[in-house]
Amino acid sequence: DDSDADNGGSNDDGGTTAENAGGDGDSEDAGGGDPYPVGIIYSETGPLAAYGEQYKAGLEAGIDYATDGTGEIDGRAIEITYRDDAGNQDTAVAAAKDLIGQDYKILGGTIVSGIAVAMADQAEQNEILYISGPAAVDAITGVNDYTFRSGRQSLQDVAAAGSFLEGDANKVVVYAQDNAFGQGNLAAVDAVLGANGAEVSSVMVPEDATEFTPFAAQLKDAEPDMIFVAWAGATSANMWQALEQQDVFDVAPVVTGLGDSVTFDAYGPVAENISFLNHYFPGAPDNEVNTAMVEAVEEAGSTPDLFTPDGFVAGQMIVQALTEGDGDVNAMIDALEGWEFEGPKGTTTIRESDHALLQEMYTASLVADGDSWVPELIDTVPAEDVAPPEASGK
Amino acid sequence: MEVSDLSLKIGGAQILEDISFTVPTGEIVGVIGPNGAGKTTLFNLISGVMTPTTGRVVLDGRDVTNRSVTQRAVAGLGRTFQTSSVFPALSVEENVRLAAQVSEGRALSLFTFPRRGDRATSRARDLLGEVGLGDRMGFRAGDLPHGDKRKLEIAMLLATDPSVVLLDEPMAGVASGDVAGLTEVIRSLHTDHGCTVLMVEHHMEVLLGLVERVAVLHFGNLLAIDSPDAVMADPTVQSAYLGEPV
Amino acid sequence: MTAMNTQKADEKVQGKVAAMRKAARAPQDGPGSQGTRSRLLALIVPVGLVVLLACLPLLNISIPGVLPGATYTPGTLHMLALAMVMAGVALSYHLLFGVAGLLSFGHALYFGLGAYGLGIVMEKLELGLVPAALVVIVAGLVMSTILGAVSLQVTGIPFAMVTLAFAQAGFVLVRKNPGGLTGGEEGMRLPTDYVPDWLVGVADTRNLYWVALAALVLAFVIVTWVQRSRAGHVAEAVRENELRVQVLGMRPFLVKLAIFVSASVIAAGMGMVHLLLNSGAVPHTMSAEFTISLLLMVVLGGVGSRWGAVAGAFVYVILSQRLAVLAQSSAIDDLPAVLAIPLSEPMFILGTIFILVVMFLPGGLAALGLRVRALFSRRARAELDEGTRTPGELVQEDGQQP
Amino acid sequence: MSEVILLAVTGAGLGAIYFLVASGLSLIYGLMGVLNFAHGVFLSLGAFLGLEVAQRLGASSWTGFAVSLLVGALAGAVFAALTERVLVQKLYNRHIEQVLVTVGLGLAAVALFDGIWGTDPRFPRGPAWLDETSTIGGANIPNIVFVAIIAAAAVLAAIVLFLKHTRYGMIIRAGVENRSMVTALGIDVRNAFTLVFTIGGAAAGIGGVLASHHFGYVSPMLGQTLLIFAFIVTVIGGLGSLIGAAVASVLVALLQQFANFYLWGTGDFAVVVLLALVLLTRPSGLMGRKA
Amino acid sequence: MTPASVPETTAPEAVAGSGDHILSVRGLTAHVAGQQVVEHVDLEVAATGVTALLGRNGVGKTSTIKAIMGLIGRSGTIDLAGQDISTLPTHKVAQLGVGYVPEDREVFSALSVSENLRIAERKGHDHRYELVYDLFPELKQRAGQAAGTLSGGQQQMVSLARALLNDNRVLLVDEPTKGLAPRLVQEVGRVLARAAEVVPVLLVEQNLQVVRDLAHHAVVLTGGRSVHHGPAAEFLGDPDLTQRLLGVSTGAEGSI
Ligand SMILES: Nc1ncnc2c1ncn2[C@@H]1O[C@H](COP(=O)(O)OP(=O)(O)OP(=O)(O)O)[C@@H](O)[C@H]1O
Ligand SMILES: Nc1ncnc2c1ncn2[C@@H]1O[C@H](COP(=O)(O)OP(=O)(O)OP(=O)(O)O)[C@@H](O)[C@H]1O
Ligand SMILES: [Mg+2]
Ligand SMILES: [Mg+2]
Repeated sequence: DDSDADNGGSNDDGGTTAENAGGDGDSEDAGGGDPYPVGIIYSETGPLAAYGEQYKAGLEAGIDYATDGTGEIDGRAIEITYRDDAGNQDTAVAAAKDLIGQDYKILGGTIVSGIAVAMADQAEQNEILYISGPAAVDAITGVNDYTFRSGRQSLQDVAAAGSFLEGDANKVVVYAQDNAFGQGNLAAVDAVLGANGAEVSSVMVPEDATEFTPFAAQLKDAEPDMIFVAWAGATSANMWQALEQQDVFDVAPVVTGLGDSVTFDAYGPVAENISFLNHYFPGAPDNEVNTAMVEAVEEAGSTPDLFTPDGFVAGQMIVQALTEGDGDVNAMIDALEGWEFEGPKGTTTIRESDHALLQEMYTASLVADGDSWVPELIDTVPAEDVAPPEASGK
Repeated sequence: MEVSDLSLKIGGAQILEDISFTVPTGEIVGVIGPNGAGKTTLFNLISGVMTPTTGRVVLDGRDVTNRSVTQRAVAGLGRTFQTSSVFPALSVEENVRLAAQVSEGRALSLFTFPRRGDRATSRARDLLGEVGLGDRMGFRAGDLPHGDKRKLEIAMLLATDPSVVLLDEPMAGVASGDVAGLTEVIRSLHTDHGCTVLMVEHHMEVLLGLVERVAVLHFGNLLAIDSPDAVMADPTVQSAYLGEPV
Repeated sequence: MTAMNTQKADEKVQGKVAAMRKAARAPQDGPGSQGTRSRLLALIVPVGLVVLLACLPLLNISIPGVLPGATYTPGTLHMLALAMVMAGVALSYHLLFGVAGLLSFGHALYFGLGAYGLGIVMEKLELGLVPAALVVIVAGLVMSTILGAVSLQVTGIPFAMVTLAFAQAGFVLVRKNPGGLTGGEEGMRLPTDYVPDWLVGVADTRNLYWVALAALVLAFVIVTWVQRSRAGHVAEAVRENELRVQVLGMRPFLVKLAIFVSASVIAAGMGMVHLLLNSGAVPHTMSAEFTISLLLMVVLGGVGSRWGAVAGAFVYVILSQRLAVLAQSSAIDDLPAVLAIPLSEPMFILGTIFILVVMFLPGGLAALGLRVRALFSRRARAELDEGTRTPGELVQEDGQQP
Repeated sequence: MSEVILLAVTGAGLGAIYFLVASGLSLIYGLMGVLNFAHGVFLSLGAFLGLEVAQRLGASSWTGFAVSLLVGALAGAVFAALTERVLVQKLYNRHIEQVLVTVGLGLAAVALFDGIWGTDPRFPRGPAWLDETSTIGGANIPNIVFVAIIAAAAVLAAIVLFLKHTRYGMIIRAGVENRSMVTALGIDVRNAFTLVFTIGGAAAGIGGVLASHHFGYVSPMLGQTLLIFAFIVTVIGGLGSLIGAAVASVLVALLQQFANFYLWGTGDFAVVVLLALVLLTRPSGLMGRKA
Repeated sequence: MTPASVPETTAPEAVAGSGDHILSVRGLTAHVAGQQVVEHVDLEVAATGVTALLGRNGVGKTSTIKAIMGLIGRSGTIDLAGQDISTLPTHKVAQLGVGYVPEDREVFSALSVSENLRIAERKGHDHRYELVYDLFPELKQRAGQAAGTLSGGQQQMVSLARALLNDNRVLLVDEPTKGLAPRLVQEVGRVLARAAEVVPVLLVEQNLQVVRDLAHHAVVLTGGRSVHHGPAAEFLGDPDLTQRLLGVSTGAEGSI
């Protein structure tokens, strides 16, 4: 609670922060008590505010955990400035420029893929360290030296789905929205499952369509062995209902990513028929770090959820970078590249070549619990099984 | 100016039927007729605001039937409206200047700026003086009392240097005290500016004092076009239009 | 002449009432408008303002609560540059709406065209910044001429809807990412390879700031120019009474098209600066919401006033950026929910302010400024008396023609 | 074949939803000349309150569903009436300002709903029958489609009857043109105007509840998303023509549906092209009275 | 309230004495767009017959009538048969039986002729359609036509008919003969004369012949003030006075 108040204070008035940062620049050599400024740009408001909240709760817990509750590194506090991007790329860029202008060397955050890409650009142009948040876009893996990620990427999601493919069942149909997210997933399925010999085709639903019944019928007519659904946003409830109404579940197993807990309702009665791949839910991993994280987050008054570990890992990475790199960007990059650590999802590795974050994934199902749904772990997919192919370039 | 066989039908209703007449250059012709006879409609057809079902309109020997309102205006046709039609939010002077810059050419130029001493402006001021609005240049046109709006319309008309003008009830609503003055302005259109004038007017005294010939419209038909005396003597006109002798 | 005499007599009788009436607004630079002193003043104030704005990056001025930091800091410069870009677009919208009375719901199309167009031309044609910008301007000219000629076939609400339709088509298109050109939903990145180094990176924000300032000044000059030209005056007349303009022998269509094209090209130009400033373009810049925010700015500032459009844009940008910061503050969090919920939503506050301005401050900020000046200057008082214009006076209703 | 039937019938259902939103919009625009940008907000409010009530009364019961429709209509009506009384009426005879005020209200109210209900969508549940399908010509048609079509027809009939058989329609049309003359004839025209908004708001509220079932979610943006289609439908249908709006609703929805399915997701594109074409050839819309 | 028969268009002596006024206005001021357009008007409308309100363009005749109707901001007292209506909203004023025929006709152009009449029907009154159709048979023929497409004169008929349809206590009629053909001017004159038999009329009119024929009493405005009251015939018979107040001198024989 009191940490919240702190953040409030630092956001409250840009003027104050600027003075702090100015002071910072002057006395950097003096070392000692000056705090390390870290800027987090994420969705406090806007369509993805709920994810933002999970991320932030995880981040605070992560820093706490990595600094043993002090929030300091060698006596220097980590001072986090939060900025709201409202899910809006221009706002995020403006905030980034403001913070970079105030000599912030570490920026983190964002849930939105488009913003992550823009931020990666800013990081490179201005030579600062950027640790992206839950944004799943594959494109920032290997994009440049300055950009890292604290979450998983689409390729890992899809690879996890591959574990549902049984033996000779090999006709996979991707049912997705025809937008960057859906196309990314289709490409990922093609890259991962296609490479394993599956025949991949797709039913792409126009992004602006509101009536999915005909597409569901089309999906059924494709006679797939497995259906991979990539869908985000408010229309998902309607989409699932359409699949059910057109008897798609009778045709083949349906696999999709399990979202955060508020979306459990969206699946409706069909939830039990869906096979989920999963990035995280509190009961999935079984390790000390996760236990610590869940406790810390609950203590702080929130509930751990899908993107809490992304924040937590970001916290761990920030602390690692600062401890080893002491605010020098190149040193911090060196400190992170190839770093292997215990995160809430078990042993986690930052791949040196392209900064992909190698981590385990899960498969799960939803089971009814009274009026609501709870996820149940089916299996853990080891990190190396879902490691994305190395991105060229960087 | 010449119109021949003008007819207009709207939704089955015959509003004008086979109107033909010629107005020699420089003549003043009055148009009378009961309300709803089609006088305004006739003006709308001549000025291009409406398109006739059949018939032709010839201006200065050129057939303008298929020309737009603007083209006819450029060809020298000016008109006023039955209810005053000015640019209410603009100043009186600007109303006239806009009209004046048309006759000067390059009215729509992006590279010419209205200036204190330019031709259009001084012409606007002269004309406003002429119609008696010399001291109202700065007024918002929309705030003028009714009579002054009518004068403003005439000034705008003059500014475009028309050769043929159509006046739709210029005296309607003008206080009796101002009628004489406005009559003189209209007369000067004819005498000083050499315009051919076609005017609708219910104010018989004014009309008879001005015009050389009178056309009578009745239920969309041209009953007669003749000298005022002859028309006034016509019994049909008497009963359809004038009612009992005034 | 008799008319004069009658008028004189008339005048005596009416003297009383006439004296109560005030003079209408003199034409902008029209005859008999103003003395040399105020004319000089009218020149000094804007020039001074531009010089002051140009010097800001070199000064250390802080306005807590309004600016995010001191004026030399990149964050502040970025916000001010953004405000200037928006002011430029708002000015072009003022030309459309305030001068010509054309209520367009699709102005964003041209802004987006500038932003996306510049990026695409640089990247695909491998052109440098300046030649690419010229190509985009020409494209904007051609496109706005064609689309303008089509949409100007109708007036009033149908015009608003046709322009909306075209802009929506553009919006749908950029989101669909045709040929991988626009980056779809995620937006397009600035191809930095083709942009001079001094315009890339946070350290160079002040250069971008100066570019934005120059663009704004240019937009202001063009808008003033167009508005003061004969065509501009005719446009105002067209707005008042289109048929009357035709009867005078002018083609309203040409004037409206000229205004439409000028406004669109200015918008495209500002769109290009926006691309540089934000190092990218997103579909939002082509959306109906963007056009509506322009409408908001122009109305906030005071319809029909150039300075109003600029002020409206600044207020809008600063409010929308700073209210977001305010929303996060603990001061708001601590309030009871009835207050905290609305106050933590910037758009709620902006929307409410907008409603209040429309209802109670018909002339917008420009009128407010006039009211303040009226406390000191007689001229301003006179101007105020004569009444400010409300948006409704500007747009012809569909059935206006007799 | 069943594919075409499926597309056509679900398209008609979508058209019904469009019409429910557009009917109030068209009424207000046609009678009062106000293009109401806050209309989507009436809809969202109706949907949210309908959802809250249904959840309390048991979402899957028919009573809950019926009451939620009622509450939705009521919420839309009350909010609309207030909007008219407090904002629009104060600006009478100033159409553009009236439009601007509704723009402001639209922005503010969506933000407020964001604050109250959060930005995450919520998922309404109705009686189980609504989620089931009926088979027509081999196509499984979701039952909610039929409910939407019936509701739209009922609303259309009710409004047309109201306008035809009461004095209000006439008073309002006269009042739009010349408000002061109507009062000078001894009529307090304010009530008539408020009534128009109230009816429009009620239709939007019903539309909101049904749309939330049809699309499977409620969010503050739901109304605004539908609003743009309602605009398009209203304008294509023609100024002041409810029948026109109904025809246009179905036309637009079918076009969208078929273009999305057969023409690579160009539904929205096709709709805006249709809008432009209709307006340029018939500025007053398919069935509008001449402006 | 109104006597069955009234001497038609003749002597002004019938109306005098303050008791015989249906409407009396004292110290009326009115504003339009923040400007005072009526400064100080006193006038009385006789309980029977026609009272004329005269003056040149822009002196405030229309504004006076609008102020009585409550269509523009006003102050002063307006007494309608003993009741002060100066603070009532327009529709209340109309409901108390004040009929209004505006200067520019103001028919509802989008409505049909018959709708224009129907909307004027006031609750609790008989609607005198026979009278109206008797006076203006054309309105019956054109019942379905949109009023906006009527000619100027036809619109004037609609406007008058709206006022005559109800059983009013007083009619305010603003320039009813503007733009009418001479025959119709006489027609309207006759209509007003007939109307004045049953209801008192306040008439603004530029056509002095009409005034002469109809009015018993005249009130003259100049510059937003009432400057002359008196019998109409007396006023019109005084060339000096009319020259001074109206800018035109009327000979005793009535030519203008
Ligand atoms: N769109 C229309 N539909 C039907 N009838 C119309 C239309 N336009 C005009 N009319 C009719 O055409 C006739 C001629 O109208 P017009 O306005 O030309 O008359 P006018 O001679 O100018 O009369 P006034 O002296 O009263 O102004 C009228 O009877 C009118 O009702
Ligand atoms: N909307 C307005 N704004 C400003 N001034 C106005 C407005 N309406 C009327 N006036 C002014 O008020 C004064 C009185 O106008 P009013 O219409 O009452 O005159 P009137 O005697 O009826 O004239 P007319 O004979 O021309 O009809 C005029 O000087 C007019 O210019
Ligand atoms: Mg006429
Ligand atoms: Mg008058």
